[in-house]
Amino acid sequence: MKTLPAYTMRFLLYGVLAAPLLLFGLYAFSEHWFFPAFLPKDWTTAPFIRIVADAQTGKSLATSLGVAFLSSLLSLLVAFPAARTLGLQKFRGRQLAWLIFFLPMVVPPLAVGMGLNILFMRLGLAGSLFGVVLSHLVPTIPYTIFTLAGVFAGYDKNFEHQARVLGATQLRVFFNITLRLILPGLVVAGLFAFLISWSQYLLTLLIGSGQVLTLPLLLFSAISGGNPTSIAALALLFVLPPVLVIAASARYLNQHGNTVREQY
Amino acid sequence: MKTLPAYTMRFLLYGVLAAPLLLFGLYAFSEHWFFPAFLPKDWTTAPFIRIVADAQTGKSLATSLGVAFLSSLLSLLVAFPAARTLGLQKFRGRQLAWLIFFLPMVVPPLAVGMGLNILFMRLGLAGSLFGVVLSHLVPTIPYTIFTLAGVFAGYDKNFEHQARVLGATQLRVFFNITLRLILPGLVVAGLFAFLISWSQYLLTLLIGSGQVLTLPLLLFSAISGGNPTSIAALALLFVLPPVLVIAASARYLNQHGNTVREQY
Amino acid sequence: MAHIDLISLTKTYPGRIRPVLDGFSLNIASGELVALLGPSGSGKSTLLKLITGIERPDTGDIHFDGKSVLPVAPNKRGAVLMFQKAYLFPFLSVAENIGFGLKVQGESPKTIQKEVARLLDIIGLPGVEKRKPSQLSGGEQQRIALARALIVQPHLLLLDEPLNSLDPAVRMNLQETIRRIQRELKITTILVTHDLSEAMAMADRMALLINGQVAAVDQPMRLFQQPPNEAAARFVGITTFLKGSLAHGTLRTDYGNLMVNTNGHMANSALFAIRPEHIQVQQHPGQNAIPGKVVGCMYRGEHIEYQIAASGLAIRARVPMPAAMVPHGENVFVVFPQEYLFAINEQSVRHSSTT
Amino acid sequence: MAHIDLISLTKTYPGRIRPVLDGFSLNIASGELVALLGPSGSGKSTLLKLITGIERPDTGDIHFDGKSVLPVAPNKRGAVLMFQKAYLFPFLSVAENIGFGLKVQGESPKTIQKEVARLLDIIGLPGVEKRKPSQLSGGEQQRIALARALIVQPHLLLLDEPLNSLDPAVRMNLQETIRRIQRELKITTILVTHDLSEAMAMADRMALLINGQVAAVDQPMRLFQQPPNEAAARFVGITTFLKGSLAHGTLRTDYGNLMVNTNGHMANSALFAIRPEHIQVQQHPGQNAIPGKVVGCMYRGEHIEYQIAASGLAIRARVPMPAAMVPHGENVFVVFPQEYLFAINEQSVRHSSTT
Repeated sequence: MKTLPAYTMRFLLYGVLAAPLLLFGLYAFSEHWFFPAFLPKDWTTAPFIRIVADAQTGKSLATSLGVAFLSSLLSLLVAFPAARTLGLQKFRGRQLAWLIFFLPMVVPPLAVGMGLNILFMRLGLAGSLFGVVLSHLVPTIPYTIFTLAGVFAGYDKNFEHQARVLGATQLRVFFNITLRLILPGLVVAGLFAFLISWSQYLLTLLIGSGQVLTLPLLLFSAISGGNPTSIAALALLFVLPPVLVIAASARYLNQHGNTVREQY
Repeated sequence: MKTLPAYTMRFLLYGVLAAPLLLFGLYAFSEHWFFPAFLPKDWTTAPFIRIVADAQTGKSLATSLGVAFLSSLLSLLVAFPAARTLGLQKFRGRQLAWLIFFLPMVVPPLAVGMGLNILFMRLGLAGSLFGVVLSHLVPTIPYTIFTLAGVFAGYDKNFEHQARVLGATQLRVFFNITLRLILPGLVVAGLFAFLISWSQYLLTLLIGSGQVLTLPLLLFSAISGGNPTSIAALALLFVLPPVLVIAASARYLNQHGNTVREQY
Repeated sequence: MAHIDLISLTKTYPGRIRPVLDGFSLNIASGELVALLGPSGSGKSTLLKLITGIERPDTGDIHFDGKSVLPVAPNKRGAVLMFQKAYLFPFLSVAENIGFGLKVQGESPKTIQKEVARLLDIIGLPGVEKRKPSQLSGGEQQRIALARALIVQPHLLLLDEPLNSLDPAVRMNLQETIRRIQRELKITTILVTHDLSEAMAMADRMALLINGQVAAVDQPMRLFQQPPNEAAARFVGITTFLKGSLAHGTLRTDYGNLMVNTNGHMANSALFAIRPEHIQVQQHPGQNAIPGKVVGCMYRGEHIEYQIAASGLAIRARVPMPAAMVPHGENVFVVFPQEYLFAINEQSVRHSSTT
Repeated sequence: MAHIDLISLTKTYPGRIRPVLDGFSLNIASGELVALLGPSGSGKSTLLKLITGIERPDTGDIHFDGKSVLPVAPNKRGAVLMFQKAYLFPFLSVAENIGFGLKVQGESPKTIQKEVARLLDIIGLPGVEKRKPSQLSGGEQQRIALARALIVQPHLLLLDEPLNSLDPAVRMNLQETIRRIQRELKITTILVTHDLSEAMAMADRMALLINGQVAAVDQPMRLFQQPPNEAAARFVGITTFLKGSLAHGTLRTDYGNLMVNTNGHMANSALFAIRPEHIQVQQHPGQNAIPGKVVGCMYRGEHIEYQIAASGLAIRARVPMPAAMVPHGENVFVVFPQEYLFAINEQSVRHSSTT
């Protein structure tokens, strides 16, 4: 049964997702659009195609996607055991553990970046793609831990216990039962990690030392340049993947989230 | 009964809190400290005092504190009803609502900043302290909603029901029962909002238009300047309030968090 | 303290089709304790919310002492609650918890202190004023919750399965305590429970709530022994129903003829019922006995429970100990003593309120 | 399928002082159903985890058919579980759930399909193969969970309060179904429950677990009628204990002299007990009768429960209906019939295993 709030929420979600696309789209496909004109006057796709076809743009898009993908993957790998412990086991000091995992979320990124910069320079990781990926883990891991711990808090180990006594090996239990049960949670956590890494600017700048060029860096320098059309074109390129990823995840969760949650 | 994990966690917490203080402290109170020396050679407090005593530093400290405080307060006010609805009521579309509240956490801050900049220029809020506070709400509100919704998910309205039938007015129930029961949650949510606002750089820069100078902005320009001692002194000043706020909150939660949680 | 009239209450939650309450009517005399029984989801908790005023009925009215309380705010109605959980405010001491109702009414600290001490005496826990709720046992917490409810001298006390989470011994003890205090203070009380034994032990009258309506209301003993309809009968543990046509004190059924007491005029087609503990199981035929086969035989301590299949009828009989266990498949005779067979309505009665 | 020996099992969780299990010993014959009863926190669930191998005992051993299974991994032990919740895998169909155990053992799809159909027949739910667990009722889900456990032909079936969340009618039905299947397939079974009635109805023997030890183990009827010690007696609902000195078949107590059956040699100081339903309440004195005053009288349907105070003794008597309610404060005589008084140990027995 659909209710009014559900419709309102759905409407809002698509609105929020579509708005930046529309705004940047209008800018990207126009030559002149200034206040107070309601819509742009001249329409053209030329500048958009020129910017997207640019080799630097393509390379930075690939770099951004690669960094975000690797960061999400590593985040999930690190967060999984931590979140399982936090969510399932009731030990004293859980609260402190929470605070510690939260610290990187709230400690100034500037301080984190500076500290990592010093460390990575000594380790020879500064300026490398891998160094940038590692630095992105600082903000992404807390999110993934937080999301997965929430999933594990509602998780019941007895599903695993059942599978185990019925004859499944530990490996089989992990892949056939555990992973399968928390898949929706993994999708959400991975989504967050991807989005956070995707929009990271400061850490990429500080750790990448100009060697690793991602879309946000390109966009930022375009903003400094001041050409609204190329800003908008890059912004559109920048906003499109997150929108697609969010929409796909929302679709997945609507289909598969419920069947699992019913059991809890 | 204290257990080993509790001690380990406590040790880690204080370690994480103390490390940046120590690092920046070493830099701040030294003239020359370069790799590979293990400790600085010359100790002096002169540059630190010079920087801290500077009028611009003092003013930006006050601005930072004011912005962070106001942002947290407004966040809590907005998040409270939203979190109560999300945490207590089981309507269809809750999942979508969650996604929407999460979007600002993950949508690129650059995109948010640019959009707000256009909007606030038209509203005459660009360059104003209030405009900066409002822009900080974009990243702080999702955190506060998320934290408070978790609190409300374990909250039992029957406490209010009891107080009400015993003769308390709705206002009295709200202040004497509801607020009192979720105070630990409010403290945590406020803490997060404060820390996020405190370390905000991009939004302050874009919306403040150079009129509103907070500590992160000052620190960033010092980093561009390149003098390690003044960077370290500002960083120390920048890291100290969050550390104090976190330590105070952890202390409060250890004392008061449990008495309330026992009831659930 | 007050007599309560619940008049044709109807409530449907938004987005749901079936009403939770569907013309619920019940009158409760001043000082009476009425137990409200029903399966889960039968609207018991909703009814309490309507009475306290936390929710409003769609239609119908609620009278305290003959006056509608629908316009009265929850904090002015004087209908207090006690839940399965004590809901003591964790940040207040025991004394502050009990005194809460007086404090919000602006009573002086001295009066409150005196009243708190008096109520601690009544509930049998003197001297715990300064403790925190978390320092008390579950049973003690419930006693404090009772004291907190009683201190405001309520018109109506609503008990929503108040003892469900307690151990059997503590539970029995509190059943007696609550009943004693309720009688002494003459507080009109509604007890919501799904424990038949508890309802029978505590209530002046029991009301059976099925599908949002009162299916039966009567004194516990009469409802237990001779429920008026099938729904009520099933609820008090009766599973054997005998249908047939009635003629001259004989019920002609598919399983045989049974002699019954008709108690006046009866319809041609009649439904009779019998409590499981009144059914006898024996090896030889006899009066009012029908043949059957044992399909289940379980030892239950004070009695043995037989499941017997008799020409399509599934009979559950409870034979008090000492008795022999009968092996599965054994042929036996089931006796329905005439004095224990009673006639019931097949349909539950709509609006069976007693005025 | 196998006989099980649990030998002096001890388990203490890290950071806790009191052991959960403290020298627990119990032998279960092949095909036997032993019910394990105990208050919450008595270590029942821990014991099951030790048996399945999810946790290891600190000391002690577990033998299946005389061989220690401690070195055997949980998936090779053949001890399967059924919980209060069905824990059906929500992403698998009913058939896939039931067949899970065979699939992980590498059986062919054809064999699995045949076995699934066979087990669905046994549990009485043929044809539901393609449904999802969420489309089944609570009772049906538990049946599927049982089928899933039985398909691997386990050495030992562990039932951890499997019926607690079900309605009384469904529950009784499943009690009978499980008992029937267990008997037919001759599966050695441990049933953990805190429902005395369920344990008595289903078990060949009942073991009482108190403070991590077996306080008593016996056939249900004997444990219910004549528990060996006070802890066991309290657990089966006995609250009346008579202490005195024994001489020539007479128990001299503070309340008077009672004639008892001594059944051989007895210590000078003796403790006797009596079930509440064996105590009689009457208006006039008599043999083995002591005077008392009614302090509580509650109607409970099939019986009336009296609370009687007799010179410091709090007696709870259950008089079967029909019986009259006796007003509070009335002086009565409490009769302890000689044939129902039995001697018990004051201490619970350590390691009361039966070999």
